[in-house]
Amino acid sequence: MDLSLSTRTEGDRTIVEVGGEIDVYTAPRLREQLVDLVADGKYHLVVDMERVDFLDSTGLGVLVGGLKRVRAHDGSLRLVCTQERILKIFRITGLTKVFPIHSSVDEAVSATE
Amino acid sequence: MDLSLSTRTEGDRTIVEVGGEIDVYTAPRLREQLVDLVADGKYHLVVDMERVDFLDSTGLGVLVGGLKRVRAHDGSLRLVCTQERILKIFRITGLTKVFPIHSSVDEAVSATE
Amino acid sequence: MTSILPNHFRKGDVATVELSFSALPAHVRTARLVAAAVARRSGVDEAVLDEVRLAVGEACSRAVHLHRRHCPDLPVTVTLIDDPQVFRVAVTDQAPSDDADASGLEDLAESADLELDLVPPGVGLAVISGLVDDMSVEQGAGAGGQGVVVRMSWPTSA
Amino acid sequence: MTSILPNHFRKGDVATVELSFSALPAHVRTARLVAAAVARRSGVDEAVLDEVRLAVGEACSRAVHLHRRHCPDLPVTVTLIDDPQVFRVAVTDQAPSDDADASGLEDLAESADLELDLVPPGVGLAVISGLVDDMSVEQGAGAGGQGVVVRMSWPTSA
Ligand SMILES: Nc1ncnc2c1ncn2[C@@H]1O[C@H](COP(=O)(O)OP(=O)(O)O)[C@@H](O)[C@H]1O
Ligand SMILES: Nc1ncnc2c1ncn2[C@@H]1O[C@H](COP(=O)(O)OP(=O)(O)O)[C@@H](O)[C@H]1O
Repeated sequence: MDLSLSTRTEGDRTIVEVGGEIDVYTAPRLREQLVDLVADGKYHLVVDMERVDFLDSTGLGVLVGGLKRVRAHDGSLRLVCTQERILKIFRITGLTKVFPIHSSVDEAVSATE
Repeated sequence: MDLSLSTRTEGDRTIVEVGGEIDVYTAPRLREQLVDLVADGKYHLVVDMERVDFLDSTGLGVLVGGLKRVRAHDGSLRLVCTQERILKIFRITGLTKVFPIHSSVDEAVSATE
Repeated sequence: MTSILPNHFRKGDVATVELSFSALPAHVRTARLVAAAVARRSGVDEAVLDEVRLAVGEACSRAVHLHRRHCPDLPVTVTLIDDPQVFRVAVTDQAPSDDADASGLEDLAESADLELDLVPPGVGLAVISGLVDDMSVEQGAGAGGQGVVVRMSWPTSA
Repeated sequence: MTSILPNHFRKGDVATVELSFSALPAHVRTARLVAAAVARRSGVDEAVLDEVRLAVGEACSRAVHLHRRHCPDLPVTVTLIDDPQVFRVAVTDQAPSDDADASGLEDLAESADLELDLVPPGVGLAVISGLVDDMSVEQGAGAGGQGVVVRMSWPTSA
């Protein structure tokens, strides 16, 4: 399955809803999206991964890159994910310590540093 | 997708409903089914191909084999098929001249030699 | 390791996939799956993908039958090439060709082998040539001049 | 034609599929598709197929990255072997290994290349070793001692 991307804003937060497969083939499109948002002055991102079917380390790289970019502007990048098989990848790579991971978009949007 | 097979009788006709893919991998199971029916004294077969998604020449071979077997007992083997892509295979191989092909099970069941 | 690229893997081709498999019917399905996936990505029209699947399947079924009879330990090879404007497939076997390859279709009902319900390998080739506008069969692709390469191509929009 | 079977294609293996592809990201998807299809037919548990898909994808993504940097004209090879009780995969590249392969995970957030958001290739290997109980990495599989073979296996019920 291919990658789907949609964005919306709630207050100062921008929610990026991602669906499908984030892999070596589609990750460049997610990267572009995140780069564009930051260039657009959106520094508080919530990436909703609930509809992601597949995530590999290339996808992780793009998320880490996004985190670095928003941090350069004192921003934040929060993830929404409850899927065990996706969470497992974050755990294996130690990224659960790097990303705040929430169980709903509401929780992520209302979270403060 | 895999092969599905079910049989039922109407009068002296036996209807074999085939679904999925009839190819080099699954054709042996269809062959076994037809051989068993003939061994069982069922000589008037209607093979309903409306739910077949894929048919290759191995599948054609099994149908031709079935036809030969029922003919050895003065029987018949009729096909039900309205799918253009499947009909095309019968046309390419000249088998439309060998098999009676009907557009419904009812039509096939009520057909006489 | 010696080169794993046979001759028809030409240099300069942009996107190329090669699949080789032992002569088992189950692998014909894998070959169909791969051919359809690569064809789709190469820009072959959706409506024609079924045709790609069927034609590649016929070529592989034929090769698997011949290998099982003559050389069960040798692999069958499928090469997929995404050239500009055209998607190319070559299915290569290493078996001596059967005379049956030449048999006509008219007498299919007579020639089918009742023991195994096998249609002559020529029927697979006839199905391919009935489906695919651009196809060719070349002799002598395998070691020692054995075997055949079935080549097919389809236009792409990409 | 020279033999298309590399060394790890051992004689006597029952059902074997080999895929080789040019170093393009799109082909990593093909490799995942093929690995999952062959694994399913080999009797790998349905619940583990996602793991096979991910692990094979990681190994292939790593190989494609390295090939694009060092040897874009050489193919990456995936070998799938359906041995009794066990399904084996070997992903072979022909590129010089990066030092980055050895890099730890702790500092992933620091080490990711901001230009391309590339994680070091070692992260892919770490994901594999976190997912797959039986995995190994051997050096020097390619011509001239270059490259690496990533081997993985899963039990089968068939
Ligand atoms: N990024 C990923 N994408 C897809 N599958 C993954 C990913 N990471 C891990 N998996 C694997 O998918 C398998 C299924 O995950 P899980 O949701 O626990 O299974 P199920 O829902 O089938 O019980 C697990 O073995 C897990 O390791
Ligand atoms: N046995 C077969 N199984 C699957 N597809 C086939 C088979 N035989 C032919 N096809 C091909 O499938 C393609 C789609 O067939 P068709 O039903 O006419 O298309 P669509 O429904 O997409 O308009 C055609 O190009 C046809 O040649």
